[in-house]
Amino acid sequence: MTTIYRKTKGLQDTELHYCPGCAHGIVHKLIGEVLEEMDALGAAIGICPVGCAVFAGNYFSFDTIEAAHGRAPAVATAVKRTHPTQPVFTYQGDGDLASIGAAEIVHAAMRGEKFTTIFINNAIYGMTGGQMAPTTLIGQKATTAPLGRTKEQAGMPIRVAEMLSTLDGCVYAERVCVTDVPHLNKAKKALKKAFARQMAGDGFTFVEVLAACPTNWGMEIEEANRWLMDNMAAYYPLGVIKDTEAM
Amino acid sequence: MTTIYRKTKGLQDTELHYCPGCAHGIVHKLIGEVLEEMDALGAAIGICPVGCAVFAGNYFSFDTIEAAHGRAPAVATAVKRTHPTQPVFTYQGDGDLASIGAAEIVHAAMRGEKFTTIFINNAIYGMTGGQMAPTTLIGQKATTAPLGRTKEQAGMPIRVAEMLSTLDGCVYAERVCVTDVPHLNKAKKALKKAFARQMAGDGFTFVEVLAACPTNWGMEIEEANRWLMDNMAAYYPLGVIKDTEAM
Amino acid sequence: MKKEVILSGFGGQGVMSIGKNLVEAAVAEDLEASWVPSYGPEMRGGTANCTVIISDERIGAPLVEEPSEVVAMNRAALAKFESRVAPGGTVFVNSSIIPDKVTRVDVKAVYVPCDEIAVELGNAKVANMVMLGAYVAATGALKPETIETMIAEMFTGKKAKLVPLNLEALHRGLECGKSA
Amino acid sequence: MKKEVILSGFGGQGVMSIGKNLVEAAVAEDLEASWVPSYGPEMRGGTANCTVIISDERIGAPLVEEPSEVVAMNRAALAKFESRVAPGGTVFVNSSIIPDKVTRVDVKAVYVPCDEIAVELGNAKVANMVMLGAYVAATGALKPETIETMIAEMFTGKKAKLVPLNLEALHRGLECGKSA
Amino acid sequence: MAIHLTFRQDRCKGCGLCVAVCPKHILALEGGTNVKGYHPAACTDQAACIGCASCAKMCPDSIITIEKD
Amino acid sequence: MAIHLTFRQDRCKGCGLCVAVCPKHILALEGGTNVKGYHPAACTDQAACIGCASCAKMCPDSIITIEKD
Amino acid sequence: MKREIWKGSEAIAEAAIRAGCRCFFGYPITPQNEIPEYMSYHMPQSGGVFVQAESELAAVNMVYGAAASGVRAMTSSSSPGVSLKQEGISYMAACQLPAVVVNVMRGGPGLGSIQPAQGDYFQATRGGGNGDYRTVVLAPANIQEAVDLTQEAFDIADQYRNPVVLLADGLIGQMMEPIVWKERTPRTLPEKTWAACGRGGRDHNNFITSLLIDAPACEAHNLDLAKKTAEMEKNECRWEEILLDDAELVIVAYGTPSRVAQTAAENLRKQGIKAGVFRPITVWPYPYARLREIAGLDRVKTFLTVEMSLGQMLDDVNLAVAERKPVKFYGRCGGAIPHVSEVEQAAVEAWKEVK
Amino acid sequence: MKREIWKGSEAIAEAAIRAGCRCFFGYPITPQNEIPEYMSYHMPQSGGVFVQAESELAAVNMVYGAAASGVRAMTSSSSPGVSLKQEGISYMAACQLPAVVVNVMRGGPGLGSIQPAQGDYFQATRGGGNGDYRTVVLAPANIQEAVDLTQEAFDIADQYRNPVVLLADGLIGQMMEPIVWKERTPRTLPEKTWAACGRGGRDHNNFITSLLIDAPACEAHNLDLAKKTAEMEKNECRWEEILLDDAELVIVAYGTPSRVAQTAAENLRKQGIKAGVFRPITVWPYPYARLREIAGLDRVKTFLTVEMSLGQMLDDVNLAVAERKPVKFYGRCGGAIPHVSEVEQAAVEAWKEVK
Ligand SMILES: Cc1ncc(C[n+]2csc(CCOP(=O)(O)OP(=O)(O)O)c2C)c(N)n1
Ligand SMILES: Cc1ncc(C[n+]2csc(CCOP(=O)(O)OP(=O)(O)O)c2C)c(N)n1
Ligand code: SF4
Ligand code: SF4
Ligand code: SF4
Ligand code: SF4
Repeated sequence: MTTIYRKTKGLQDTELHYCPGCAHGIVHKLIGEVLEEMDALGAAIGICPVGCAVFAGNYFSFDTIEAAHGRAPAVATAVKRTHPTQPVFTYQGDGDLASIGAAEIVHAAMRGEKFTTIFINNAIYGMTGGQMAPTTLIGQKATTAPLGRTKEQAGMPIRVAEMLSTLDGCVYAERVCVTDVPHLNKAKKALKKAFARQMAGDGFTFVEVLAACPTNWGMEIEEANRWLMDNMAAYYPLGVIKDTEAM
Repeated sequence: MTTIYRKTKGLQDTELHYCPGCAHGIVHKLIGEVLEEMDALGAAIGICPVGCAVFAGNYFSFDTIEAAHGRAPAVATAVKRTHPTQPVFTYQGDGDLASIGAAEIVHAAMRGEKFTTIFINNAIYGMTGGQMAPTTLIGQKATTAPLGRTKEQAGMPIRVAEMLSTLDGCVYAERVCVTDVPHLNKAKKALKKAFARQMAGDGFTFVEVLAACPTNWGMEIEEANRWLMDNMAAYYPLGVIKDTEAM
Repeated sequence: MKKEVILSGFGGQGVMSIGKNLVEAAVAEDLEASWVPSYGPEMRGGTANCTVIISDERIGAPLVEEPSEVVAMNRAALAKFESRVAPGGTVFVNSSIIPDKVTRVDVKAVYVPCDEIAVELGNAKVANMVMLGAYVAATGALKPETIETMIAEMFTGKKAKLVPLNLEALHRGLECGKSA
Repeated sequence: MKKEVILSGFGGQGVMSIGKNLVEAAVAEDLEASWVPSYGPEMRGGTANCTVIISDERIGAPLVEEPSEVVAMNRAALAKFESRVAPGGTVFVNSSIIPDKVTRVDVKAVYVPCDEIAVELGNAKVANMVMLGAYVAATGALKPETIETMIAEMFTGKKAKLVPLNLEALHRGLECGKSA
Repeated sequence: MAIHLTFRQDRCKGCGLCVAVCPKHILALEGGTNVKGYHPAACTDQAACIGCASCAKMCPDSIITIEKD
Repeated sequence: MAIHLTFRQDRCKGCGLCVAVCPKHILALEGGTNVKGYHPAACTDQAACIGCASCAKMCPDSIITIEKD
Repeated sequence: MKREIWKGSEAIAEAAIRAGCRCFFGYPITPQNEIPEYMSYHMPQSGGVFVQAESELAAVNMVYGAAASGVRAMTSSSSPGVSLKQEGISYMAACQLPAVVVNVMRGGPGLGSIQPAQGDYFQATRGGGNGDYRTVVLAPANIQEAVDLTQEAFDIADQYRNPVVLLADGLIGQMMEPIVWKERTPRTLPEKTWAACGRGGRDHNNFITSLLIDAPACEAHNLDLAKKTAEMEKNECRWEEILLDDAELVIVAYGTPSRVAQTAAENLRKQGIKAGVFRPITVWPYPYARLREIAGLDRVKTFLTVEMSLGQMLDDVNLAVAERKPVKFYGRCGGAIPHVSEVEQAAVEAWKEVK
Repeated sequence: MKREIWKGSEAIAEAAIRAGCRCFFGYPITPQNEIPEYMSYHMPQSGGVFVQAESELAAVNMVYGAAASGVRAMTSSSSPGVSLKQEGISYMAACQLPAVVVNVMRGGPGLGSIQPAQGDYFQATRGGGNGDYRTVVLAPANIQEAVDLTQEAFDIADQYRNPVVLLADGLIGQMMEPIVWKERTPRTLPEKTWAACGRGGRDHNNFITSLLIDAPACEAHNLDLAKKTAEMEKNECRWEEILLDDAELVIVAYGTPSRVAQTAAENLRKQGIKAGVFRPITVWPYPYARLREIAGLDRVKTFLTVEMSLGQMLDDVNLAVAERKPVKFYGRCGGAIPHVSEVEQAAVEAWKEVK
């Protein structure tokens, strides 16, 4: 018997607490697979966010650090600079990265910190129960935007990958999703590339994953994935946003 | 006798504490002149930063609020939203705006807050004595970059106007300087336009002023202005960065 | 008079809401009342419970160690709270989905086939109303009329058509409670 | 032995640095010493002063209300600190740029034309060294040799050529101090 | 060359993502519920499986193992 | 039509910006120092002034007033 | 007056709006999300401003801005989020800006748990920010009081030009109880002539700042603030005495534990122990004087402090009692709530030692 | 051993490097800029990491990251900046991460002044962050001690896996004094087997976190931390007694005021008042036991607490003295430093009341 597919060694044998169909689980395993394939599970250090992925360290099989809300890039900066040969990444939601942690991500990118940020953009605050995120779409409802976000009240949603791409220290930024297998394969490739460029010491690398949060969007899973492709991917274009030489 | 030029009524009759030749004084008076010409000295509310301009409220003749370091955009957000018909602006240095206050400026721009930010980029921390700023140029010395900034250690300097221009809420961004009269005239025009668009309710407006800090650059005043044009203006191009319709 | 109830069940079973109904009815009867929720860490699914106190005096501790009654809407709830009921107290069991029996002999057990009745009435969602009725009848803590008035006021506008269904469920529950 | 000196002048006059020299020399002579700076709020220009204590015992308060000596390198310094000197203490006045005289009669005044001497020696910057010499000689707080050795060690490499100039300035100051 | 699909059903959350991506449409959620209260996924026709691993790749809870002899 | 330049010299910091921008080169820093210890700026040839206000606009301390009769 | 049932967090939000709060700035955090959520709908409805801030830091500085320009403003958060507001609170105190900050406390330290706790007592009462300043800290023990104190908070803030903290444990935020919306007689408050709201015809500009670069000026300012602190201490101290008239054992507790203590005291009396409860309503200013008085009474034999922390208010109880009588402590922490029986037992043990 | 002259801030920086600090993260603020400036050159020179962080928040979280991955790390700031680090300190305490945080205090509240002060005592000793936690707080009174305590701080941090605060008033940061670089005998320290530095061959992954979502787990964790707190209280308490053997009037002061107090005590003795100084070196753990003992001595008649604040350590003195003897207070604030004569006068007045 040969194995075609088994759970990656990058994950422990623990149950995930995520909601049914939540993209966090999928992205977790892609990271695990990429690091496993790089033979880096012994060296990797992951920085988890405050958000639904706050317990990621209970799932990943490598060492992990839970950062204060939004500060993962600062934590990763220190970890990578003191462990320059090891792969380091932050895993952050849109509240964590794009709202409270906006300064930290901008500065890590500016400094060209040699770690990878995996940005789970689900256009909502998952863990706290569906409040508006900086990436919530216009018209999308949230518990703090009960009538739907308006640009007059909260402005247009922020395109983080595009914004960070204005910084020279950010050498690679791609936006992906994991709603089906072809997209998932692309996502994995993007993660692989980000880690490879990190290890080459090129600079800051960034993979934004458009993700569904069926629970807080109040949708069935398939409906959520469709909504994602129709609405999120329309505003947040998928694909490579930036890919330049080492800074 | 008719007056060709007198001190603007936008400034009080107090001495400025700035160093000889410092651009802060010039920009202060341009703001005063613009508001005076708009007949807005009774309505205007200015938000000062922590930095050399921390005492700006002692110089401006209109009402002012000193914000905590970096938080002027948050302060201005509240002031403008609770006083929507009055002109509101923040006046911030590069440490204040681009470093500690990076999240606040990004989010005010994202939300399209209807105030104007005047960003004094002198590529150094003035008040605290010459530490490196996010805008310090590569090779430029600072007390915390004693051998000059390197991109390996601190990354490439951040171009704030360009970064904020990726946000739809930011409708107008221009970079100016005040090293001579033609540039100063342009700077004043930019300020005028920013305030006008603010009052039209278009969105967030941003004027970046490249400024010399002879004291902390360790240069004579003329030399400093030359260095600014040769080096800063080369990396931070002067001119309109963004000018779009209301968001 | 003092009733200290713990109501417990799956997230969607409406235990929190009948807890609130009890408080509302108590207030309508000019009693003191308090409602304290307790959620598990899960976002979706998981168990939830609330503690309701109804009293004619100022309420001190809003949580209780030995409730006078426990309302168990699912198996986990019964397993967790049966042991906590005060001796002489009552355990209400949603017998439609809980196969177990109350094992303690120093408490009274009231079995209410909430889900069956609700399905019978055509809407599984009113299972909790059945239980509410049973509780009110069995304990005599509140007047059935108070609950009836409350239900009538609860559903207005488009939802007004839900009033009869809920009243029906309540009454079926009241019967179960009375006969208990 | 305990000396408590306040040295004061314009930002660029080198008062902070001769203050440090005093501390260094004291340490070389195995004494206790402390140096406390005080800057005005201005970034450039403005006045600065420092408090130096030299003692053969553990130093308590590092700031003093009544210094045993005041060194005034400019007019503002004299105006501000003359009144503070302890009775019987000494005021050192840079007479090159301070036209005023010490008005108190209960203190000794030592007038040192620091800038004139420095200019005479070809470098206005060593005015502070002249004052240092005068202070050492007039108070006897430290041995001139200690300062000399210190100067020799202070300027090394490319700057070694500054040693004779500084020594010269020190000696001219020592003379002023002795004759005082 | 037979493909063996194993579902660790006690961990399945019944999200249906595997069902949706299977090109052969041979996966389905079962009628019954598992310990967690979900309808777990299962393969209705192992023989038709082509071993593309789409299902396993999509599964957020990594509960599907695919082997062949 | 004579131009009158007034310098509030006690507030001058001698930065020389006015001197640098004067198209007629008629401004200069004086030899003496003001109360603040700076060499204040002054006009060496009022008659030659064309009233362009360049100096006044540049002055960071807003100490120059320009009038004409 | 009609009794209505309200959830603590929402009642606090509604009370603020009714007290004339014109703007709310907050960032989500459990267990107080109902406050920003309620505000996001109802504040604009009532003509006010709601902004979901990018962070707690931004939120508190928005409040600073609104307050500086003369507008009643509020922010709310829970423990870790309130830590981030400390600089801002210190600034508001320094600039004498009236504002209300709500902390619905959860287990700590760090992220801790999301269950109710009282571990931020020191932070709230001693000032987690820099420098010498104090804020009035109101600690409700039921929803009616949460409502009343929230409204009162705005008046106190305006009267003294000082931030006021509403310190609620998570249970107060999450539970429901009946309340009545009372007719309030608002205090007569000074006009906000100091506000930076546009100079208009004023003869001077208003400049709100806390930088006093000269030490003497900064010291003088501190002494002014201290005068105000003394005023607040004199006028704003509140507490409740429950079953205390003949008590020989005094349980000191605030917030939820005071309710547990009340039930415990009732039970203890049935066992023959004359127990009573001293409940501070303001934990700053702390009712030292009255507690000291009680400690001096002959009949009072011992004290038991009960907290949902490992003993923070304990310092204040000790400061008041000053070793006149024994002071025992019983605490739960990290999100656990003391049970009545535990408090009873701790009281019985304390009692045994003195009887 | 050679005596060298060092400025306080630079001495602290150099001491940290010599104590094996491998990385420094800081953000400029007066009056401690010499620390990051010194580090920016010397830390890389010695093979370590220096990053000027984008803010104090980022800086403290960088320290958190370095510490979590097993590396000795430090940050420094001054009062307003330290307020911004409170969340981070609470997280480090919660995650049991060893690190050193330096606060060179300036006048407050808010921006305050840039002159020396001690207004952050409550923040440092009670925890300005959320939840139940404590950090050892070392308060040097001269540059030699600043050096020694900085080095010690790293060992204490590692031994207890807890952040340690070096609390220096601005004067200690700015002044120069001779010091010697002593041969240190470092403590025997536990290995950092808990660090998240790459799993390597370890049989489990290390996961550094402070979220314990279940209240019982969170409470258990708090009780573990409390055990450690008790250990630190037992082992790490330090103080100095100056002229105290026969003292009848005891001045309690730490940092710069303790030096002023020493000179004042010497002068008072010349006037016939037997004054002495009790100087806490650790302000947490506070030397309560010894101070209580002193308060109990018959010969000791009265206490005078002197601070560069409006009275914060005063709480601790009162807790220890517990009204056994009068406790008077003299404070300057906002950047002002008490003069010897003022302290003398305050002491004389205190003395008059008891004699
Ligand atoms: C300082 C601080 N502020 C707020 C919170 C509360 N909080 C927890 S998770 C979260 C946001 C979660 O949203 P996101 O980052 O988008 O991640 P998701 O849960 O959607 O994966 C917030 C605001 C906190 N823990 N700490
Ligand atoms: C929270 C906080 N951190 C740091 C400081 C110290 N500080 C004062 S001004 C300043 C930076 C000044 O630089 P910049 O913003 O560029 O303005 P400039 O002085 O150059 O005009 C800093 C770091 C502070 N006051 N508060
Ligand atoms: S709340 Fe949303 S993001 Fe969080 S686990 Fe559930 S589906 Fe995923
Ligand atoms: S330090 Fe620089 S920015 Fe500050 S006043 Fe002087 S020249 Fe201007
Ligand atoms: S491996 Fe492919 S064909 Fe087989 S069940 Fe999974 S998705 Fe379907
Ligand atoms: S520009 Fe103004 S301050 Fe500068 S030299 Fe001219 S007059 Fe003086």
